[in-house]
Amino acid sequence: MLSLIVFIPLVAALGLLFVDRNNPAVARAVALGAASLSFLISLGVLVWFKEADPGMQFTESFLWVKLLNIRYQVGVDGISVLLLVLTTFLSVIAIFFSLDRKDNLRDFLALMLALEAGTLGVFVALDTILFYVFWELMLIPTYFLIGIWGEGRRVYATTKFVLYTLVGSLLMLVAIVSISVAHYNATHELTFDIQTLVHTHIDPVSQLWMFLFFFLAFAIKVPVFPLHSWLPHTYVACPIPALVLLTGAMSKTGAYGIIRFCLPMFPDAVESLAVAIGCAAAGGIVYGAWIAVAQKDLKALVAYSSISHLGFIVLGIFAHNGQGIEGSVLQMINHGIIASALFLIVGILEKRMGTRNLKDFRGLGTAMPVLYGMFMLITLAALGLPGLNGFVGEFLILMGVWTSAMLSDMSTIFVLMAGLAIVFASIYMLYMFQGAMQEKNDKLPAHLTDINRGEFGLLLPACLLIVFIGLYPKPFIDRVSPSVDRLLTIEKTVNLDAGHGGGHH
Amino acid sequence: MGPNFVLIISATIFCIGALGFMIRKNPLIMFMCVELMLNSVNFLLIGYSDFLNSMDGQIFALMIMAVAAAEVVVGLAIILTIFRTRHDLNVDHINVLKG
Amino acid sequence: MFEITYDLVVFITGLMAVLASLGVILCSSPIYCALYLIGHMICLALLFLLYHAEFVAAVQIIVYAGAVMILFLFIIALLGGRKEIQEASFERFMALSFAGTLFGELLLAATVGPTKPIQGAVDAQVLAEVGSAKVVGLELFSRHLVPFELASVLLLVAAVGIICLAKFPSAPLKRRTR
Amino acid sequence: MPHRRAGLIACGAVGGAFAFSLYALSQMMFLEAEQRAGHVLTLYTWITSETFTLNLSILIDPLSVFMFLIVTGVGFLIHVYSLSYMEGDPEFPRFFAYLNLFIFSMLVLIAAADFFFLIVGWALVGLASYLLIGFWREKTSAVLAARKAFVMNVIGDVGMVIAAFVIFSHFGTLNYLDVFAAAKANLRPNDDVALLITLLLLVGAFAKSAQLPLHTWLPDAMEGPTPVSALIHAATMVTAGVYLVARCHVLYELAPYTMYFIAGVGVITAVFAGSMALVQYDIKRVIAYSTMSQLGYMFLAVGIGVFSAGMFHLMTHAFFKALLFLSAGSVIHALNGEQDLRRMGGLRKSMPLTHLTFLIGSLALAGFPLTSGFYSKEAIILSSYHGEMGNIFFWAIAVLTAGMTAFYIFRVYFYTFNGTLRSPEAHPHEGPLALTAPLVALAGLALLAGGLGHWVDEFLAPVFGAAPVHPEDELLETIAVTAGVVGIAFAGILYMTGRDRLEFVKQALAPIYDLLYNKYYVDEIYDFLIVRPTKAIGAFLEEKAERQGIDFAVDEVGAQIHGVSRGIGLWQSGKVRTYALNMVAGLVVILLFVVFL
Repeated sequence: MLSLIVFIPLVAALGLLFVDRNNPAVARAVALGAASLSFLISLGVLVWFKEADPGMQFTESFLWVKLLNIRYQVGVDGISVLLLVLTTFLSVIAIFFSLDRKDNLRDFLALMLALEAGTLGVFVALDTILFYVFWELMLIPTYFLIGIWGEGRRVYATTKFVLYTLVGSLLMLVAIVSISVAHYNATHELTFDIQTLVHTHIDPVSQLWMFLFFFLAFAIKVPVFPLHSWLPHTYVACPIPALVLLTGAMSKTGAYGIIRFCLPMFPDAVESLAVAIGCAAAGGIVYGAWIAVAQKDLKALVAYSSISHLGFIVLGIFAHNGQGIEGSVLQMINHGIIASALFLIVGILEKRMGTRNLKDFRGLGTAMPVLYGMFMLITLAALGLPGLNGFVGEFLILMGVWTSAMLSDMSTIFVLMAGLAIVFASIYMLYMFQGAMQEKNDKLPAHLTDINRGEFGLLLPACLLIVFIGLYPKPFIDRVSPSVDRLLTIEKTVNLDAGHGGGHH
Repeated sequence: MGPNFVLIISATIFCIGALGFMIRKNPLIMFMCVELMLNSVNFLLIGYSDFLNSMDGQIFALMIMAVAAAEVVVGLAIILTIFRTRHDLNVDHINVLKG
Repeated sequence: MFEITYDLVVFITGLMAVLASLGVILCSSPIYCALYLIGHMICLALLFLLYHAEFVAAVQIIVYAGAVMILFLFIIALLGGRKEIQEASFERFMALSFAGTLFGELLLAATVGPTKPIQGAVDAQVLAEVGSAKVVGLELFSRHLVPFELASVLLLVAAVGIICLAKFPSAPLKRRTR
Repeated sequence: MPHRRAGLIACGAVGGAFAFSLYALSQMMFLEAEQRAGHVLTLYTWITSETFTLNLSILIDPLSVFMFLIVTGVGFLIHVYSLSYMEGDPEFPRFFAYLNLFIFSMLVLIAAADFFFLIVGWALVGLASYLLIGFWREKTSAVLAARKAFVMNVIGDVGMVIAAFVIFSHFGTLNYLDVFAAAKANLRPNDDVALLITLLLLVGAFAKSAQLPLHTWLPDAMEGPTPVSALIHAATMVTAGVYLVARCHVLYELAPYTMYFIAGVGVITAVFAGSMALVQYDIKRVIAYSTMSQLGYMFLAVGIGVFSAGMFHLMTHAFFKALLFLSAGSVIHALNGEQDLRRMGGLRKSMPLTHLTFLIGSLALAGFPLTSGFYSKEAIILSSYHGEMGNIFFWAIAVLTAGMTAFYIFRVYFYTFNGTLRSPEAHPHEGPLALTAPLVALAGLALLAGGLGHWVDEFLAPVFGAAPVHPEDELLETIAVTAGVVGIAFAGILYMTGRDRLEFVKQALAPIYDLLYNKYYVDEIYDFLIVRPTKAIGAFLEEKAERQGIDFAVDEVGAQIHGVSRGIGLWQSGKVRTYALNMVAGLVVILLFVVFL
């Protein structure tokens, strides 16, 4: 089932290459069909997901490379199932939004589907090598999407993005191999299975550098301040549909990787570095927000606000308790919905007005009342208004940070910094919303029309989810929390073993 | 004279050839230096073929001569072509491959 | 007595070869270089003879000192033997030092390192009886047949290559600009 | 949706809420005092996470019912008023949608049974306030005012959220009743935790109730439609801070230092805002400053521990301030949107009913004997001296403020209704029934609600404990009343008669006048101290830290690698001789290995 979800887009992406380039109708049908099918199956996974079960579900496993015992192994638990559905959902939306592109639509859609497949693969892979393969698979389509269809300094941006990511992922490959070697040295059994490797005891020094290698890859992907400098360039250059996937789904793979690898595998390193990473995350929260206040380009503004919001997610993860991690997972979903919706709106406005500069907007609300309402709702969610989804995640994260044992000394400061960033968020989000939609403008183009039915349909699910998660987050948290609890207890047993003098299981 | 003589003479000529290749700018002379180096090796092969009572050295020398002949012929043709197009025989001026 | 005379002849010939090679790299005029090279070739041919490789010596004279060097002289005559100005430069210094180091290393390798004896396939008696050219022929057409044929193919390719180079005029190369 | 139907639905909804509040009140009246203490109704589980469970639940106790009645009652009257006031606005339905959102949010705030939903309601009323201030979204000043209000309120929200964290980490729950019980059992007076919690909660309370130093948004909030000012920025939302302190009185009683702080800030805000109101010319701004000033009184009341007096003043203030705003709105409506006092005058004849209601409201605000304001304000002023925590300074400033209050409101009154109309093109007239009926109802309440004082004390006793006995001190009472009367008299002397006396006073007090007229330059100071540095740092971070710092450093890594490659590329000289040199060098190195190793 999970394989279907992952490989339908991939096969469709390959299949698209055999479609006639001059026949966009077929390309549209294939891409949309594949994405929708994948989305429906993932909904099925969500429905049949047993929420009380903390372990992996829907697992599939068979041998891939016999010599090294690399397995094709997939499965989802509470942490990844929501992200899986989020990704398929955003893919459908992104592909919908890209349907009216004129320039080489077929290849664009093929790359989008490949990107979707890579992201989905990352979320379901249970084998480190498989994970790595999907991790790199995400990179290639992104490179072309930005490099070919981007705008502005697209080559610069995409080169920077790829180099950054490659630095991280190559180090991660080293760590992936070395952790399996460590396991082999202990048990004389070569495996790349994540669930087995989680139990391996590693001595603290090795933990430290392996953790750093893993973390670097994930931190670049998220990105964590100060490794974020690819993000503004990339986001500004990226075409909007790809950006929806990039910000909504791909940036979550980094945070997901931290939860899946760094926390359970390297508990000692996490403990010793949590405060430092917390500082970076909290610094990024304030830094991104503060720079966002000064932005005039809508895309750049949302990009910097993303840095700020993603900092929340990382901070919550390293709070290292139930509330923090659950809040982070929920906030990943929230940010995926909110940021992609914001980018869609930016795309809609750009399509209508031909510019993204806040100075050129003003008073659009009169001409576009429907967009006005949706934009406002999404803005409010983004600045964390209670009753909408952004607040739930932020509240849980900050509560986790406040009560965190691991960040004990610094937690107060972190929370205060986050509070400052929330105030800034209200400032820049209102700048954006009010600057674009309110006040009076006599120079509005005469033909300016409100969003059409299709665009309304794209934004509506996001709006509904924003309200629903805000009012009733329990079903989401209930799916996440058993897995998070298990994650935290796994660590405790490993710690116990380390106390006994190590060895393996 | 024994192996040492052969070795020393051969090494000397080889080094002189290499040196010449490095310090001369005329491609023709550089080719001559290549011939010097090839010949030094030939001499070594011949000498050792005598010391060790083996025909293999002589056979190798013959092969080298064949290769050298082919090389000289092609090389000279190339030099000629270059001269035809550039009217200049200073190798330092031929640096199209500059990185 | 014969031994000493023989050694003396070998020594003097070798010395002349070295001197001739020095002449090759030191003369500024290509025509002198070519002449020195011919002298060097002849010295080497003598040395080959002295080391009982009559056939190779003959080939050396015919092919090298004869054909190849004549080719050289033709080309020099064709292109005009311009003198080359020799000046001291950093590159030249580097070349000298590298060549010197190389020479030192080679000497060390020659004198210090042990040389492992190889058992020859042809013993001295056969050699003395049959004569060198015949043995070479036998060897060449029996054990080394494939390399021999390959060498002939190589020569053929070279011939074809020259025709290609000479026949079709090429456009002047444009210098790459950056 | 047709305007009429939208308005009726909105009014009907609020009216229904009011009816249910009355029902709750009647139910509660039948209960014995001991049983009124509080009922928690759980609606659904909102979240469960590790050690942390949150239920969406509501708390029904006398305090919340009391607030329900005020919010829905006043809200209903103002809804009815708005039907007429907003008629003809193209976005009539949107207005009522926002207004009902506000009522809902306010009720969430009041009904919440734990701090989390208090915060939810708290932020939602901030949102509603933001939406309604910026209702006329084409007006730049309204947009800016809305943003200012929202950001200030977010600052308060953050304070409250952090307070909630402290409460949770210390008590392990966010539920009011559990927290209060645990606090009573475990905390000593002036415990650090109690101080911390109460001060953090105060950040929210001060931001919402426009107390110093978070007050600048309230005057600007008058950019919204007048019914909004009446409902949100006078009667209900801005009193949420007082409600919060009253609701958490258990915690505050454990932190007497904070109480002193509240009382001090309250009384300073009262005099500070009152003084600014003396010289403003915008009719709504004067009333807005008066609101700040009266909120200061309420904080003074809760700060010195007379919670029920504070709640009583909250109620009477809701009546007479809503009345004042609505009357002012009626005037503005009649003058086609004119808000400047200097262009009004002589409306007594053309608008007799409005004149009467405004006069009643002014008298109540000035604390004229037998009006509702008299009773509630007297209770506070007396307690500020006689109460447990009272002292002479609180009392003196309170009395001074009372005098100012009387002066400025009657200044407005005389400006508006006396003399002759100073904008000749206007033709003022009384509004329709929907406009006047709420005025009459509120006027009646403002006049008569004073008699409810004892009932309020008794009704809220299960929450606050038995109210302290009202001190009897005729001397102080007389002084306070006199202060009010003197204020009215001064206003009469300056504004009823000739202009020359006024000009003389203005000249004599010019520096103070300028200071007051420019609102103590607080906006400018904030702009200079906070807004501009923030923007400058933002720009600085973008330019220096981002472009020239991190991004530059990253690019420089690439550039350096590129440079090194260039350097290595020079090796690739294209010269055959150099290549030969390199080959020989390589040979040398290889031989080095062969020979020596």
